[in-house]
Amino acid sequence: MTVAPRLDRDHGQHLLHQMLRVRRFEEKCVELYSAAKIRGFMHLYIGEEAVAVGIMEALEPKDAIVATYREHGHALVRGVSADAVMAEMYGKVEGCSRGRGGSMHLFDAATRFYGGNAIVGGGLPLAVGLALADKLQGRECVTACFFGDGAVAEGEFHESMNLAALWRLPVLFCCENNLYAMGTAIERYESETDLALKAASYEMPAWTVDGMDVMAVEGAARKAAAEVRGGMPCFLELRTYRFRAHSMYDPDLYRSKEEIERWKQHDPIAALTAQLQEAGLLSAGDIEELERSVAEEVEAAIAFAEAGTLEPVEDLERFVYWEPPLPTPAEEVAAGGDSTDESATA
Amino acid sequence: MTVAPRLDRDHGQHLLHQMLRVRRFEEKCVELYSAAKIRGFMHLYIGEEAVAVGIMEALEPKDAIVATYREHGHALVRGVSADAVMAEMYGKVEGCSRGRGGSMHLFDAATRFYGGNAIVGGGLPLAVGLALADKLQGRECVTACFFGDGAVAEGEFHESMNLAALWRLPVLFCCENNLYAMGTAIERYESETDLALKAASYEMPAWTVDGMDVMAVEGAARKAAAEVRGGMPCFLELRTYRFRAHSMYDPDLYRSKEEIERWKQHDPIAALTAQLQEAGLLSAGDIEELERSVAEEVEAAIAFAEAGTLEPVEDLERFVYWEPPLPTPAEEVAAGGDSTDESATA
Amino acid sequence: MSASAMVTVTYREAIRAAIREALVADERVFLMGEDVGAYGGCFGVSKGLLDEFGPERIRDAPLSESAFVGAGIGAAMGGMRPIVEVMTVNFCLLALDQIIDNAATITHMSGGQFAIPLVIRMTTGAGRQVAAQHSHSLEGWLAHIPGLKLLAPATLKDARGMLAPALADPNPVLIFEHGSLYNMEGELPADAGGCDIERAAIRRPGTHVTLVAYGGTLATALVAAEELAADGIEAEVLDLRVLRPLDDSAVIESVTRTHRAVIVDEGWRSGSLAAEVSARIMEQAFYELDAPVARVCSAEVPMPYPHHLEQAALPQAGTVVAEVRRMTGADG
Amino acid sequence: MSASAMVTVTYREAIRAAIREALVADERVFLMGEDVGAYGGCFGVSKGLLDEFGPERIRDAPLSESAFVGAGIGAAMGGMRPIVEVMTVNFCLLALDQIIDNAATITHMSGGQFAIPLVIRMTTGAGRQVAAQHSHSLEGWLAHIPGLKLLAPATLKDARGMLAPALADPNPVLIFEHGSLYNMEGELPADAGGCDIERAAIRRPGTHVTLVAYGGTLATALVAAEELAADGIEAEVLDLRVLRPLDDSAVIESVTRTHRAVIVDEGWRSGSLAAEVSARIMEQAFYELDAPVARVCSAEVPMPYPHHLEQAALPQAGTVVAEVRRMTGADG
Ligand SMILES: Cc1ncc(C[n+]2csc(CCOP(=O)(O)OP(=O)(O)O)c2C)c(N)n1
Ligand SMILES: Cc1ncc(C[n+]2csc(CCOP(=O)(O)OP(=O)(O)O)c2C)c(N)n1
Ligand SMILES: [Mg+2]
Ligand SMILES: [Mg+2]
Repeated sequence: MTVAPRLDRDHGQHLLHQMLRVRRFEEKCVELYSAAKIRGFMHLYIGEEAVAVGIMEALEPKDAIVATYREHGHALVRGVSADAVMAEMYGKVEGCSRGRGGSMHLFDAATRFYGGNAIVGGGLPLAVGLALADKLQGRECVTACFFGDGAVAEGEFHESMNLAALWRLPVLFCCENNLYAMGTAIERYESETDLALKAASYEMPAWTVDGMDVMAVEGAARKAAAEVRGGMPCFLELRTYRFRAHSMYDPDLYRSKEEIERWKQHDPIAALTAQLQEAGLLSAGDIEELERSVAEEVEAAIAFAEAGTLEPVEDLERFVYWEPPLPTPAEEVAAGGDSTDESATA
Repeated sequence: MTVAPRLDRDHGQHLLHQMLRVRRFEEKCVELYSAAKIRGFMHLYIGEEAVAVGIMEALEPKDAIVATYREHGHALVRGVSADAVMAEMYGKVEGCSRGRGGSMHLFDAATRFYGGNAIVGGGLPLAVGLALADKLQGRECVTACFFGDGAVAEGEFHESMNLAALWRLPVLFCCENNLYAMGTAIERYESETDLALKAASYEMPAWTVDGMDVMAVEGAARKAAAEVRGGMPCFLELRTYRFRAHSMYDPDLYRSKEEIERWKQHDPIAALTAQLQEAGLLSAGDIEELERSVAEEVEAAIAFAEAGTLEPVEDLERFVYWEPPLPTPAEEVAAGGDSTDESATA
Repeated sequence: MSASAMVTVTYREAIRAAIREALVADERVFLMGEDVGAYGGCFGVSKGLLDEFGPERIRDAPLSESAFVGAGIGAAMGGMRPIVEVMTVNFCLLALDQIIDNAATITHMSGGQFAIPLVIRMTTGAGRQVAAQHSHSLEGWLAHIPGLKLLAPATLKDARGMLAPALADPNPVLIFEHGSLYNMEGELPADAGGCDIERAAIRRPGTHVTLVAYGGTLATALVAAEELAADGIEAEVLDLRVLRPLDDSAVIESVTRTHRAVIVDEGWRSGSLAAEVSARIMEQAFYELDAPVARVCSAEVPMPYPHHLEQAALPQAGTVVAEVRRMTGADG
Repeated sequence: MSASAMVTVTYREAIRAAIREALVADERVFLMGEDVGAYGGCFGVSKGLLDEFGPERIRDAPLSESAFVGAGIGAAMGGMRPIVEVMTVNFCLLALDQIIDNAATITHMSGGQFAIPLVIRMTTGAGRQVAAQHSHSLEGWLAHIPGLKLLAPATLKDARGMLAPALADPNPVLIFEHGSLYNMEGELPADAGGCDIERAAIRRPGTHVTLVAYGGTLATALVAAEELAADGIEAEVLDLRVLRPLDDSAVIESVTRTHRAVIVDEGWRSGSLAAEVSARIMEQAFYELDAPVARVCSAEVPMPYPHHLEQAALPQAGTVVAEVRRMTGADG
C-alpha cells in the first residue's frame, strides 16, 4: 500500500518541516532532560517521525487523536504548540495539560488530542468510544489511535478491534511497529509477527506500510481514512524503528549497534531530503531556512516554558473532579494566535 | 476434520453411556433445583454432551482439564464420581470441592480437574500455566481447556492464545461454540464469526468440528491431542448448541422455539443411538441396560448427597489459606474404590 | 394518574424507570453492556428497553469488560452520556485499569480539560449462593479511588432518583445495585424524580447508638434497630448512600449525639469502608465516644456456596444487636 | 569470604541475590515477566540472570499481564514455584481478576485441594515524577483480599530475606518493592538468608508515640522520629512488613506502651491500610489511647507530574512531626 501522493515542492517541504520540528524538538528535550529541566519518564520518537507526520496529513480538524506516552511528535504535528508541549514537560501551568501530565500525558481539547496514555493498550478502548460518540452523533469524523507493536499482545487490543469492527466505528488503528516493546523483540513476544493477519481475524481491512517513508504513510493514511469515513475501521501496520533507547532510563543493551545503524540508513528525514533534492524541490537555502525556523520555534518554546509558572501547592487537589469552565491553557494559547494550528492539520 | 475412529460395539456403547450419564444427571439436577436442593447459578450442558465426551476420549489420566461454570459433564466424564459432583451441588463436605464451590466450581485433584471457573475467559491463563508447568517439568501432558464462544471476545483469550503459541505449550483449546453468550448471538458480538481464523492469527493449528457428532469430536480431539503432545498447541471450534436456557434464571426469550427445535434434530445422543442401531451395534436391551445403570448411578449420587454432611459453621474460615495435607474428599472417595475413574479416562 | 399519585414499584422497576426517563430526556444517553438488550439485562432491569429505543441506544456488548467500559469513557469524552452496565461488580475486575487509570484520572491528568460524564452501573453483593467468584462486595473497596464518585442506592427512592443527577454530573459515577434488593417493593410518587447524590440520610432516628450502613446492609441495620428498640435501645440508622466522597459530617454529627457507633458493611472486614468510617470517627469524634466504634463486616473468606456458610459469612442483624448490647452494657 | 563477613549491597542487589539463590536451590523456580530477561528488568533487578539461567527460567513475557499472571497461578498449581514480576503495581490493574478470583480463591473454592505456591513481585510507589498512571501505591488497598499474603520489604534484610519463605509458602504471596529503595545501600552478612514473613518489626524503640509505617514510608517515619527526638519526644517506629495478614498484635502492643499512634502510609487516605490500622487500634486499644490515632497519607489526587506537587501529595516527615507535636501538646 504505497499510493504516493503527488510530491510537489510545497507539500514536500511541508512534510520535511513537520518531521524536522519533531526531531529538533526532541533533540533539545534530551539536553533539557540532562539539565534536569524535564523529569520522569520520557520516550523519544526520533526515527519514527514519518509515521505521525504522514498520518496527520490525512486527518482534519474535526478528527480525534489518541496516542501513547511516546507522543511528543503526534502532539506537535497535530497542532498543539511547541510552547504548550514544552511547558508541559517543564510541569508548568502553561503546559497543554497544565503541567499535571508531563511528557507522557499531553492533552489538548482544542485539537481533539485525547492524550497521552501511559498504559500500554489503554488508549484503544478510549478511541473506540470516541468513534462511537462521533457515529452516534452523526459526525463524519475519524479517530486515529496510535499504539505500539507491544500493545498488540494486550487483551485490550483484541477487545477494541472486535468492538470497532463489529459496530463499524470510524477508528483508524495506527500500529507503530518499531519491532520492540521496551527490550523485547517482537518475535520474542508475538507468535505471529505479521500484524495485518491479526486485523483480518476481525474482518478489518489492514495494510502494512513502510513507516520510514513519509509519502507512503501519507498515501496509506489517506486511503484508509477515506474507508474509515465511509464507515469501516482500518488497521495500518507502520513498520518503523526507534533510533534512541526506549526511555531515558534504558541502557539499550538488547539490540546490536549494527542493527541500529542499519535502520539509521532509512532515516525518514534524510530519505525525504534526498528525494526532494533529487527532484530539485529543495535547495540548500531551503534546508537552512527550514532548520532556522524550527530552531527558532524550539528556542521560543524553551523560553516560554522557562518563563512559565508553577501551580501553587494550595491547588494540589484541583481537577480531581471537573471544575466549571475556565479558559484552558490550550485555549489561552490559541486565543494568543498560535499559527501552527492550521498548517499541521492542513 | 472428521477422521472418525472405528465404531465398534464396545466403544460406541461406551460413548453413548458417557453422554447418557451427563444427560440424565443434569435432568435430575433440574428437578433437584426446583426442589431447592441445589441453589445458586446452575448451567446445563444438555445438548452439548458430545463435546466433553469426545474430547475426553483423547485424554489420558496424566492430562489436565480446565473448564467453565458449565462443567458437570466434563467432571463426570473425566471421572469425578457422580456422588462427589452431586454432593458438591448439595453443598456437602463430601462434594468434590468439599461443598465450598457448588455447581460452578467443581475441582478434583485426583483427576487433574482444575475447575470450574465462573469468570468467562478466566480459565484460559490457568490452562496456559498448567501446560507450562508440564513442559518445564518434561511431562508429555495435554491441558484441555474448555471455554465458550463468548470467551473468545475477552482479552484473556487473545493473550492466552498468544502465550501458548509463542511458547509452544501443550494446550488443547476447546471452544464450545453454542452460538450464544447468554442471550447474545455470536454474530451480534463477534465481527468475525469464523473462530478458526482467530487461531490462525496466532499461527496456531485450528479445526472446526461438528460438536453434535461425538465420533467426529473424538477424531478431531485425537488428532489435535497428538499434535499437542508433539509440542504444538491446537484450537478446536466445536459447533454445538445448548437445548436449555443459559442458566436456571434465564427465560430464554432471545431465540426462537423453531431454532431450538431445529437443533434438537441433531441431538448427539439420538444421533449416536440411531447410528449404532443402524449398524446393528445397539439393541433395545442394550439401551434399557444403559439407561438402567445410569439411573442407578444418579439415584445413588442423590442418596449419597442427601446423606452427606454440612460443614460446621465454626469451620467457615478454613481453606482461605492452604492447610497441610488431610485426605481430600476426592481421595477419600477414591480410597473407597470409585470405579468410574478408569472407565472415564480410558 | 395525577402527578402526586403513588405507584407500587420494585427496586428493579424504579431503576428501569430512571433509565427510561434518561433515554427519553436526552438523546446523548445510551445504555451499553452485556445482555442489556435482547436478554433484557442479567437481572431484568432493562427489559423492554431494546424494543422501545432500538439497538443503537440499548447496545449489547461483547464479553469485553475492559473495552466497553473504556469505550464508555471515550464516548463520554466525545459528548455522549453513556450508562455502562457491568453485569456484576465481579466482572469490573477486568475493567479496573480503564476505571482507575482513565475514568478517574483523565480529568486531572489533562489539567481539567476533559469532563467524563459517565455512569457505570453494577450489581453487587452476595446472598444468592453463587459462590466465591460471583459474590463480591467491592464498592467500599473501590471508594479508595479519587476521581470517582460512588453511589449505593438502598431504597426505592434512591434507585429511582440517583441516575439523573449521576448523569448530570461531569464526573464518572459508579452506581452499585445490591442484588438482594431488586425485588424489594414499595410505593413511590408517580412523578418521583432525581434526588441528591451528596448526603447520607438518617433512615431511623435514635439516641443511643449510630448504626452506619449502606446498600445491602441497610435492611440488616434496620432489623437490628427494631430488635434493639424492644430492649429500649434506640439506634439511629444512617444510610451512607454516597460512598465517595463520603459524607462524614453526617456520621460525625450522629455519633456526637449517640456517642456510640457500629458500622455494618458487607465488604471483607480488613480494609473495608467500615475501617475508613471508623478511622474518621477516631479522628473527628474521639472525645465524643463512650465506647470504641465496632464493625460488623463479612468474614474474611471467599464466599462459600452452602447456604449456612454464606449466611455465617455475611453481616447479620443478630451480630449487630450483640455488638450494641456489648457496648451499651446491656448484654448482661 | 567467610560466612559471617559483611558485604555492601543495594536493595536491588539484595533482591537479585535472593532470586538467584532461589533459582539455584530449586529447579521448580523460574522468573517470568515483561523485560525480565534481555532487558534485565525494568529496574535492573534481574540483570545477568538470563545469561546464567537461560530463557526457560528467565522468561520474558509479552505485554499480557492477565495471561502471564494467570499462567503463573496455573504453573504453581502444576508443581512449579513461579516468581512472576509485574513490572509495576500500576499494571496489576490488568491482572486483578486473575489475582483475586483465581490466586486468592482457588484454594478455598476447591475445598483446600490446591495450594498456590506463587510469588508475585511488583515495584510500587511514587516519587519519580512519572505522573498519575505510573505512581500508584496500591499494596495497602490489595491487602483487602483474603487468600493473599502481602509483604513490603523496607530494609535490605527484608529485600534479601523475604523471597525464600514466600516461595516456601503454599499460598500466593505478593511482594511490593518500593521504587525509591532500589538504590538504598548498606551492609548485609554474606550468608544472609530467609527471614520471617509473619511479624511486624520495631525499627526504633520509643515511648511517647508509635509511628506505624511500611515500605516506602519507613524512611519517612525514621526521619520524623529523629526530628522528634531533638525535641525530647521518643517515637517508636513500627515497620508493618507484612500487610496481610496484619500483625496487629505488634501494633497494639506498641500503642499500649506509647498511648499514641500516627500511621504513615503512601496510599490515598480514604480506604487506606492506615484506616484499617486505625480501626484495629480503635477496637483493641481504645482505652489505652491518650489521643486519637492520626494518619499521614497521600493526598487524594492522581499523582501530578511536577516535583513540587508530587512532594506535596506524598506523606512527608514534616507532617508526621507536626501531627505528633499536635497530639503530644508539644506544638505550642
Ligand atoms: C500495561 C502496561 N504494561 C507495561 C508497561 C511498561 N511499558 C511501557 S512502554 C512498554 C513497551 C511498549 O512497547 P510498544 O507498545 O511496542 O511501544 P513502543 O514503546 O515501542 O513505542 C512497556 C512494557 C506499561 N506502560 N503498561
Ligand atoms: C468476565 C465475565 N463477564 C460476564 C459474565 C456473565 N456470564 C456468565 S456466562 C456468560 C455467557 C458466556 O457465554 P459463552 O462463553 O459462549 O459460554 P456458554 O455459557 O455459552 O457455554 C456471561 C455473560 C461472567 N461470568 N464473566
Ligand atoms: Mg514498539
Ligand atoms: Mg456460548
